[in-house]
Amino acid sequence: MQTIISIKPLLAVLVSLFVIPVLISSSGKPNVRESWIFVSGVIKFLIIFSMLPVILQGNQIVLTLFKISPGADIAFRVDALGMLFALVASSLYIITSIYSIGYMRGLNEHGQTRFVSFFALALTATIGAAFSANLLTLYLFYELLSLSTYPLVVHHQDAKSRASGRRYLTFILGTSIGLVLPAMIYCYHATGTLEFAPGGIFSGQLSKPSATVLLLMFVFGFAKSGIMPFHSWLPAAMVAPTPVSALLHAVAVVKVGVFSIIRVVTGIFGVDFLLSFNLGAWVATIASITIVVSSCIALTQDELKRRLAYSTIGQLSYIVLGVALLTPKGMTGGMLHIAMHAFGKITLFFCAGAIFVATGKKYISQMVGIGKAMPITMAAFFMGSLSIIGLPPTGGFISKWYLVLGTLEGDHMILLFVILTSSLLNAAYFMPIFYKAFFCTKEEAMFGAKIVEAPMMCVVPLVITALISFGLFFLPQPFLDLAGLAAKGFLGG
Amino acid sequence: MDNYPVLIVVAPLLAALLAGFAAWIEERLSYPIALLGLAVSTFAAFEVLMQVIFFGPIRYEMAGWPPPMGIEYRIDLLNAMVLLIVSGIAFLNLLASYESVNQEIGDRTGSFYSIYCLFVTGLLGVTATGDLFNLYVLIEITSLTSYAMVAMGDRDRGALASLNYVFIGVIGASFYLLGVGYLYIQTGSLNMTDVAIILQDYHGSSTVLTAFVLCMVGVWIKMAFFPLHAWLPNAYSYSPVVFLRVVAPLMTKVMIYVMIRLMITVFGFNYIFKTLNFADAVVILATVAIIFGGVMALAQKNLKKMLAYIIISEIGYMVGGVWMGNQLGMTGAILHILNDALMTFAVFLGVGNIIYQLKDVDFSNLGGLFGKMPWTMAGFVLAAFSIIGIPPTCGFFSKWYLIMGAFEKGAYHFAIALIISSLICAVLFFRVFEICFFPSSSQDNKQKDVHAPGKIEEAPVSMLIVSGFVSLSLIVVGLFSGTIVNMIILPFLT
Amino acid sequence: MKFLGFIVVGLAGAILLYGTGDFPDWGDPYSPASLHISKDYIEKALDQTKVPNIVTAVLADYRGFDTMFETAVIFTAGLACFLLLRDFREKKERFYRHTPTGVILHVKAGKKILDGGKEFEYMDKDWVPSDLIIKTVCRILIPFIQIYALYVVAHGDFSPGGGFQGGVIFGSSLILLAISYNLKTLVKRISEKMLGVYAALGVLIYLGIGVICMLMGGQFLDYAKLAPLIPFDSNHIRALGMLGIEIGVGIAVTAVMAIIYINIVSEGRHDEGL
Amino acid sequence: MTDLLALIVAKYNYWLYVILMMIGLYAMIAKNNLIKKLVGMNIFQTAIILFYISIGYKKNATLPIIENVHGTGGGHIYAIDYINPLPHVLMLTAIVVSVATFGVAMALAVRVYQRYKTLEEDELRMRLSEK
Repeated sequence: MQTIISIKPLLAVLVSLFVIPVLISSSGKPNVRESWIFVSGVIKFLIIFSMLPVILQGNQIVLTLFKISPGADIAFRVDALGMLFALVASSLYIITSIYSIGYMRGLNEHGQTRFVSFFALALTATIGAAFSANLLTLYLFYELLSLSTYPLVVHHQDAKSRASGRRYLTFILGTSIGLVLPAMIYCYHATGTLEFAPGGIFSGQLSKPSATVLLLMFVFGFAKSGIMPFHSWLPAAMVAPTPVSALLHAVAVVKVGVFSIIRVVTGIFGVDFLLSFNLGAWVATIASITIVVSSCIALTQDELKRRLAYSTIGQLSYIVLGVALLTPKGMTGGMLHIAMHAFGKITLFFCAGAIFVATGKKYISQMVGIGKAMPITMAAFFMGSLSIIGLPPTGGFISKWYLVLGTLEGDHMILLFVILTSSLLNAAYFMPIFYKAFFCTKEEAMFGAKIVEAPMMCVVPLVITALISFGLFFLPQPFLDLAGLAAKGFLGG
Repeated sequence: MDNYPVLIVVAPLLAALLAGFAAWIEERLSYPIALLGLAVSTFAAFEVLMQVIFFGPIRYEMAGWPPPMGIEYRIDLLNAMVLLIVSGIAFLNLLASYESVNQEIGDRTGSFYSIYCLFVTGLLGVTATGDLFNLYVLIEITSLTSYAMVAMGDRDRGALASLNYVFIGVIGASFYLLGVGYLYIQTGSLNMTDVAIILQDYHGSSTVLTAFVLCMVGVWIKMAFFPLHAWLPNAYSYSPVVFLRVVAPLMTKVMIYVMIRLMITVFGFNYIFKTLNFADAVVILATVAIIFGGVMALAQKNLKKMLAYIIISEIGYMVGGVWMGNQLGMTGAILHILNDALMTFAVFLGVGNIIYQLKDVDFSNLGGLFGKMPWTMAGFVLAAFSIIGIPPTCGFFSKWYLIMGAFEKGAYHFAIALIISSLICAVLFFRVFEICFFPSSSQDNKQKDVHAPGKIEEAPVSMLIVSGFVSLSLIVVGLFSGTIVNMIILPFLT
Repeated sequence: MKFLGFIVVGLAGAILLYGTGDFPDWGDPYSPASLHISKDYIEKALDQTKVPNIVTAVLADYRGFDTMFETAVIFTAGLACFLLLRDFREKKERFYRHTPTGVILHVKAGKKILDGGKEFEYMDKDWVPSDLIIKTVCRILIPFIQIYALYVVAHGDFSPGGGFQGGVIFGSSLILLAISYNLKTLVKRISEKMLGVYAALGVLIYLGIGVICMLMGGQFLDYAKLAPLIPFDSNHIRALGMLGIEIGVGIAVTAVMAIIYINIVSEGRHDEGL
Repeated sequence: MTDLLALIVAKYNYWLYVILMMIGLYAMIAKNNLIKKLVGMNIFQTAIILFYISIGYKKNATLPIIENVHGTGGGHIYAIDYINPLPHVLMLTAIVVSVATFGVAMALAVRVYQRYKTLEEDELRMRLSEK
């Protein structure tokens, strides 16, 4: 394994930061502005993609920017896990940017320049978090992401978004400042470093009780992961425009939360350390509760986006659960689920948005017979939900397969049971939607026979993501390899 | 040149006098004169800092008399840094103030610039001097000028707020003077280093203990440390913006510096932390100050008042950091002098711009401000992030060291207070952002389309440039705080 | 408040008295304060500065830097009084006397201000002329007071006195003028503008001497470096330097005394007073 | 008791200054009238001046002005013959400062009076709370 010093990670992070002034200056010309977004997205993706071969060979790319104090610098390190996440986020950013053109123009939203600028900033933070070499840098980008998302959540500037924005900040900032920050400083105080090391940074400084408290502070502190009881910001944040919900609240923001937990579990505590104190079980328990409870809540939601949000909360905990298993297969499955869930869930959100653009409908109960009006959208929706439920032939099946293998490997029968139950629950909250969409009598149908698809710019992206979801079943190699590599690295060989 | 140390202080004084002249002869000249004086001072301070970093502390003997007979300037890393902060901020503030002085002071601007320069002279002199009594005289210059400037603000309340400030300020300065007298009677000297050497033989003396208590109480009154803070909110919130922007970041910070100087150079850590045993009590007091300031800030309905209480809370940070008595806490406190000066300045620059347009910063007036003054608000937001302590702004890093210091000392209550204070600040500022982000309710009725892009009514360009520059420097200083700690603070402490 | 006051005062007094416990006895010539640097001052000052009044030597030379700021404090006070109180707005009602005829004009609020050249004299309605005896006595006294003030400034090196004392005496002569006649008389003699300029000038003299010393290659305020500029009496160069700054201090103090008096007594209107 | 008495007698000057200072401080805290507070402030500062001046005092010594300068040259100068000049110098400065502060405070009081037509604190407080 080699360590390569390169400026590429920095470039990848900065591309979408530097494009912001350009966006602001071209705010009068929407077409110019949007082409800049697209170009910057593609450049970002290409830079990240160009690092892929190096990473796949088992190497790392590092870059130190600022030396703050020994062991806690502002530094980047690209490894398999970070690569996996960055690849997902940056590729979906391109698709989302196309989609958001269609969506925002379709609804004639206000403040589009502000919207795209903060969107770009949020993506900067996401990639930065993915490439962080230590907890300090990760925390930095984590906070940047929280703050840059706030204007997106309250984009509508009405009373409802104000309340949601408040809830969003209370949970996200409250936990990160109140829990993560002290925990992080305590780690630094105890060990003198915050670097993510394969075996963790603790070597006997912690007793079991304090380690437990610290771990829980981290797990709950990264509230973006939607771990209960700090999850309720996510449904609230659904007041944001759909591209935000799609990219940020299904992929970037929430996965940064999960990603941070993975980093802390593997890089700060270390697998061996957790195994020796049997702390993985704590995390797994919390995750399991979240999975089951959130799936049950999702059943009761009538607003489509909120149902998706609760589904997201559950799916995120799969990832946490997979990592908390601390077995090779389990971790691989967990990390793979980052990618698989991303493609699946973003399709679903795109569809929800497309429905809203085309018909103005938000509630499932109003969507009876919509399958005939929007056949392409609903077909993609079907594909996406298959992936989330974890049925072949979609990518979601593969990750869930690995997760199940992981539970068997670790001999956790209860967790296996949790996964299977929740898959059933997933099916239970998705299937009624199709049933209502396609199988209804003419009298029940709320839509005419005419096809009313959303604008091209909305439909094309969701078809693409649906196809990718489908394709990943047959060709999961890049993500699977990366996840496998990462798991191998974390488990020490 | 060898005379840079004294030039730092003399240049603004000279500018004050010439501006005073110009006020009577050609009033328009006062502004450039004042600006030039402060620019020279900033340059000299920068040179001195470089000299001190590369060649070690500088001693400058006034009138050529060797201390302790004469007065000396003794400039080491700590006060070189503070000098640069003070002169730099004063200069930048003046640069941004031309329009708002014209708006607020109207006639007699010349005299105002003169008194402004005198205020800065006082602060710089306090920082540079190595003589206990000289320190008192310069504190009095600073105080007198602040009394005058506070009273020039709010037409109704300014004078009364200022008069109450006079009473408290005189008590503070007099306590300090008494402390110096007690030291003098025990040692016979007024030079700091000389006093420190003689004091080593008198650690058990009740006179020295009294002197220490008196000096500390005096300085605490001047810096508005809880529970001696009562004068600050009124005095600050009724003063004119120009003055507010310089007094809020600098006055308390210079007083913190004086406290550190007295503790390190004059009395010595051995005396304070080994012979005496009330350091823990002071840390607890600092904890209370932090929480109290935050809670009181929550109750305010006016931006200026809210920030004034945040200042009281920030003072708790630094006092607590110093009195923890370990290297980390000290590092945090000194770094926070720099950071807090910068971020308070940045936040008040934003407030100044808002006041320039709106005349008033009651929360009820702030609706829709992001649309109206986007650049001002951008700077304000960055400053607020720094006060909350969000990386990579500089406020995060000093908080980092302070919390580390608290962990090392085992002062968990202080660490928790810092975290809570961050949360409170987050609530405070996001409440402001929320008000500014959403259109105000009165506009809702008038305007049909609330989302229609409002007209941009920004402050003058000079104010915006300075505000932008300072806000960006928050990030730069934050990213280079490792360098600052390694080059300035750690060499000073060891 | 009263109770709180008692507690605070009692506490402060107790602390201060506790501190006196380790004081040397009063008047002890061997106390640290008398031995350490004060001994050096007394024994060396005459040699080093050629000024027999040690208080002056310390004030203006050894601790001359302090004294410069002291003068700056004075200047600040004057400036502050001006800034706080000076009111340039015209009074609402004004009275004018036509000097040749003695006719009094009443200009009501809101009307145009009269500008009748020198023949019209602005007057205060509620001002009462002073007694003739007082006026005469004061007129005779004032020059003597002023001469004495100059003596005190100039002789500060040798006997008790100096710039502050002399300046205060001079300033009080001006105040006496204002009291015995009226404020207008004083302002006519020495205008507000001149007072402002003098106040700045006094401090500037002090500061200027310091800066010149610096330009001559010495430390700030190092009077010895002035020797090349003054061709005579280089032996007493420090004493001369001190005299220079005492004069500056005197000017500043005089002007500031008058400024403070004028502004406070007339509430910043400069047209009526005690 | 006699010990305490002896202590007080040996240092009665300090006791006097402390009493004076307490009077001034009390007036500043507890008096209702702003001018009375100012007077208290002046007493307070005067007490400090008194304290400093009494530091400088030496038994059997004279003013710190060297005699016979123009005459025979005076011979050696002994510090024990002259009182300590430094406190005098310091207090000259302190007096100036207190005068300046008093001047500014008076100006402020005038401003307050112009605005509220009263200098009684309780009345001022009532006026402020009315608005």
